[in-house]
Amino acid sequence: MKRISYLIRKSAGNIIKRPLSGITSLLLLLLLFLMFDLVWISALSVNWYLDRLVSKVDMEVFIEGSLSDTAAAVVFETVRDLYGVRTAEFVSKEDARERLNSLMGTDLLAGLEGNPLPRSINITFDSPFLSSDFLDQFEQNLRRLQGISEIFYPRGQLQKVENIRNLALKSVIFLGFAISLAVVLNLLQSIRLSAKTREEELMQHSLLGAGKVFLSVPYIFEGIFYALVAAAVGWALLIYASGYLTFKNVEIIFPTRLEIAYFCIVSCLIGMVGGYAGIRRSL
Amino acid sequence: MKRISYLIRKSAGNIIKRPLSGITSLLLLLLLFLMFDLVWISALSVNWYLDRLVSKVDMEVFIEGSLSDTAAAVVFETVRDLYGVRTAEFVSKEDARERLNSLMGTDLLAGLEGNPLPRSINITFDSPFLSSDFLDQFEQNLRRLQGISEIFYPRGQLQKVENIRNLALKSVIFLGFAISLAVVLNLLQSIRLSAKTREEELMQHSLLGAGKVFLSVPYIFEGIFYALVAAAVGWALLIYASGYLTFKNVEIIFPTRLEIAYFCIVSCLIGMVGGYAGIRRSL
Amino acid sequence: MNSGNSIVELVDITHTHSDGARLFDGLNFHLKSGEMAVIYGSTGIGKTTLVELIIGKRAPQSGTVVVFGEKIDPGSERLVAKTRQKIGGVGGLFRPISYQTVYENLVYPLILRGDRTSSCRSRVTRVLSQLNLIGKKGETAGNLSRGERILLMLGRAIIADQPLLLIDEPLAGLDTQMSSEVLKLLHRLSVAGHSMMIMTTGQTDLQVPNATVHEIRDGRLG
Amino acid sequence: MNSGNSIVELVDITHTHSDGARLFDGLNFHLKSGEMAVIYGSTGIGKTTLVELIIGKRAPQSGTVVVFGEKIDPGSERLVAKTRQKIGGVGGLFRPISYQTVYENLVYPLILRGDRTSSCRSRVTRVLSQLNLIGKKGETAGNLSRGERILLMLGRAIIADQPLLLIDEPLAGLDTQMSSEVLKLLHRLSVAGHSMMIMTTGQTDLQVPNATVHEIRDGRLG
Ligand SMILES: Nc1ncnc2c1ncn2[C@@H]1O[C@H](COP(=O)(O)OP(=O)(O)OP(=O)(O)O)[C@@H](O)[C@H]1O
Ligand SMILES: Nc1ncnc2c1ncn2[C@@H]1O[C@H](COP(=O)(O)OP(=O)(O)OP(=O)(O)O)[C@@H](O)[C@H]1O
Ligand SMILES: [Mg+2]
Ligand SMILES: [Mg+2]
Repeated sequence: MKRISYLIRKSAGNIIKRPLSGITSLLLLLLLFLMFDLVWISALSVNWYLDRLVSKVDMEVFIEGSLSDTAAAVVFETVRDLYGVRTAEFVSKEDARERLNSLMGTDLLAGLEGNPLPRSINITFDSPFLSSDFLDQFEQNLRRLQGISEIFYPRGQLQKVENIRNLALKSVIFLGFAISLAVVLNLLQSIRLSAKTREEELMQHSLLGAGKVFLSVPYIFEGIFYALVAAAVGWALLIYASGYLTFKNVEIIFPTRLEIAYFCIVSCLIGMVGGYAGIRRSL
Repeated sequence: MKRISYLIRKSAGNIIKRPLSGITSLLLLLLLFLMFDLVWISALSVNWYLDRLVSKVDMEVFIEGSLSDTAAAVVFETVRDLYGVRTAEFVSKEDARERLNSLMGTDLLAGLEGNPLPRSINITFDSPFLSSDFLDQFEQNLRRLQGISEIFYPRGQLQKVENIRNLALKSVIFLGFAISLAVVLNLLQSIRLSAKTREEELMQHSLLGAGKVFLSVPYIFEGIFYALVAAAVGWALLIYASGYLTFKNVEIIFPTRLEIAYFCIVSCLIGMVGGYAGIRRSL
Repeated sequence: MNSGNSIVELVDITHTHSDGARLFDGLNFHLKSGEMAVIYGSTGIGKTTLVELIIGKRAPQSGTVVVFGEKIDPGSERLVAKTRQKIGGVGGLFRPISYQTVYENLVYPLILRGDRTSSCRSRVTRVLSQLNLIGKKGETAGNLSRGERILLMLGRAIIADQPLLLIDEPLAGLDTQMSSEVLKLLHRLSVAGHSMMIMTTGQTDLQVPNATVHEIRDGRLG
Repeated sequence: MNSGNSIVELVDITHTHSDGARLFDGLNFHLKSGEMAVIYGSTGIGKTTLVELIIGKRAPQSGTVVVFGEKIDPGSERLVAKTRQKIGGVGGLFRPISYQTVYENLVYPLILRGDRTSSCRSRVTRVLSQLNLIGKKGETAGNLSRGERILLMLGRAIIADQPLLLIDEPLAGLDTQMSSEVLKLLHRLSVAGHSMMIMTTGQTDLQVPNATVHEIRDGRLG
């Protein structure tokens, strides 16, 4: 019997010969991984939702009434070329009046002589720049330009979104860390239980001169097996379930396949660490 | 040595004599309980936030221009006395004009003769009635009254909130169930490990005629101990941490002390079940 | 057959192991109260299996095992546990708990009976000095020599004070001095009224006065 | 002192146990290659402790243990593991794995050596028939009788083919027929070139030709 094939058969035997313990270990890990996956999915989905909310944010820059149209055009061009601007639209007095009319449904200014509405520039931004910090800075830069009377943008809303994003990020980091720790500890306990039931064997085999590495390989395999199966089954279940679940107003964002593959690889590593930690003290 | 005092000392010994395993078990349970607590807190907080959002929902009922003021007053009184209504405010043509003015900052209707704005009734509801179903029903009832031209309320927003509440409820139930299962399985494994290291003892003691109950009591105690300590420490940590954390725009709602006490009692029961399940197969 | 003072009654026991080895074939045996029976037979003949039948760790394929007037059936946990409290033993299944101290090994039967701490202490100490093991009181049982381990198990039988003792190969690996010490103890236990079954391969070295001697042969006890 | 053909060299070993019992006090012992040494001494004298010193399970308080020319130090895992591969044993620490079958117990040394499955099978089967244990091949070791267990461990020593065998009380609890069988096996192993240390309490029943006999007394080996 070649040593490698023995090690593989031994690892399989360790799992199969105690099916109830194996299933308990797997189920526990599966639950933990499912939680981790859900946290990940939630984080992606919340992020996507907040991105969508923020992408509608724009800035309204009002131009002083005293400024000549040519000067206003210069201001517009300057603004349009500023760093971070995606689109800039010039809203003339007539445009503004039309907008108000379509908003109100009737020409409220019909009785008035002249047009009291100001000219303005409507700016949208590239998504990386849609932060309250950048827009603050941008506003201050604009204020240095001449001929600008007022600047409006939904600063409060933006900050609220940023706060939520921050809170979500902290929660995800905390939960991810806690769950990962739980996974390692749990693997450690499963493997320790597995090793404990084979104490006699470990002792006799070490008396026969089996090295620590040779003795621990089956347990490390066992750890990897549990972690990998739990991780893969977890994602399979979620992807399967997502076909049946649809939510109004909420889009569920999954990690990409590559990310899931990386996740499974990392699970293997965690399985290895847990397996090694579990067997170590029994040697 | 009295039997009871022996059992208590034995339970304590089981935990203390394998401090590393004990700490691993406790840490694992603590992490799981923390997750459960966080899920609970999040559910309460989200609920509170959504309640606050919804509490601002009101209904605007417009009265036909052709209706006489006395008839309008009768309509108002009918509406005010409808089931579920908290406040009802009559908005006369003048009130409406003032509101528009204060909204726009200037009297836009200055040039017009007469007042084109309609009379309306502004209704708020008692919180249990702030559901899209009830308001739908309410709207239909109103439409049966004569003299009502239009009814506005933020149906979409309400439904969105209801969807989110629904999703949150489902998530909480799923997570709560998954974590509880994980807690039981985890206790089972911890106790099984503890019993496994004492296999010789269980065998010899049963040869000496110790009954299954007497043999399993220390392990059930051990399970209860882990569960109770993890539950209590979890809440203690969270309550302590909440003193240091404050979030803008987000209020964190904790369960009441009574609820936490119940939670700890339920943890004890779970500890009992896990302990019993863990020792059962070793007897 | 259920004579009033029979402690162990084995009636028409037939037992075949999973590998097809026929051990017992209509075996009958009665142990009277206070009797000391030496049962000998070569290795693998089924002595330890006999002990396992009596304590209900194994059920015979046919025949009945009656101990203290109760029919032993490994299925009924409660009855087996109740009967076991009256059965002590040395060797075979009856081993010291290797990771516990000598004291902890000895005190358990007293705890089970619900004795008070102080009386437990003095009783264990008394037995330990009887056995010349007092110096090993705090030693882990796994560190004891083979001889000390047999003494320890005898001590447990003395403390548990069970009316029936099943003793599997008490002299295995003991020197002559220790052997005679163990035999003296066994004799003393017998005089104190304990019924005993002593299993051994070589009948020669077990010279106990008043013992009835039985041989297992051809699946029967003669 | 490191004569070329010394397998075990114990030099000035002093050992006191945690409970204050002074076991060895300047003990010296040399086992020559191919030698068969019978070491006797009463129970609790330290025979099993001697085995533990040689396989590096315990370190002496002073003195050196050299096995196969390597100084044994329980601290250096690698060296101990390497030396252990050359040391086999029966009894004491060397026990069958109770929940594994006889076959599984025997095949492990071959697996460790990296033998192919088919050659493992035939080798184990051959040894089992030598030992008259072929019928027990698939039996769980925990179900074996005491005698069969000793045969099993001798079989493991034969298969592992270790140059040094430490045999702790090989005849404990065996009947005369099984004893002579074991002695024959030991003799055959000695003839095959294995060096051996046999520990026993009663020197009398261990009549092996060509064996050197040593007694542990007063903490020394005579
Ligand atoms: N559960 C079992 N399944 C199959 N065979 C078994 C089982 N238990 C024991 N045996 C076999 O039954 C025989 C009797 O074993 P037992 O231990 O009763 O012998 P023994 O008389 O006590 O021998 P020794 O004096 O060597 O201890 C042995 O050959 C053993 O291998
Ligand atoms: N770690 C330890 N700490 C304290 N005392 C110990 C330890 N290990 C063994 N002893 C004691 O040392 C003595 C020698 O034990 P050992 O097992 O070597 O005796 P032995 O010669 O093999 O006896 P036997 O023939 O009965 O097996 C015993 O009294 C035992 O209790
Ligand atoms: Mg036996
Ligand atoms: Mg010994």
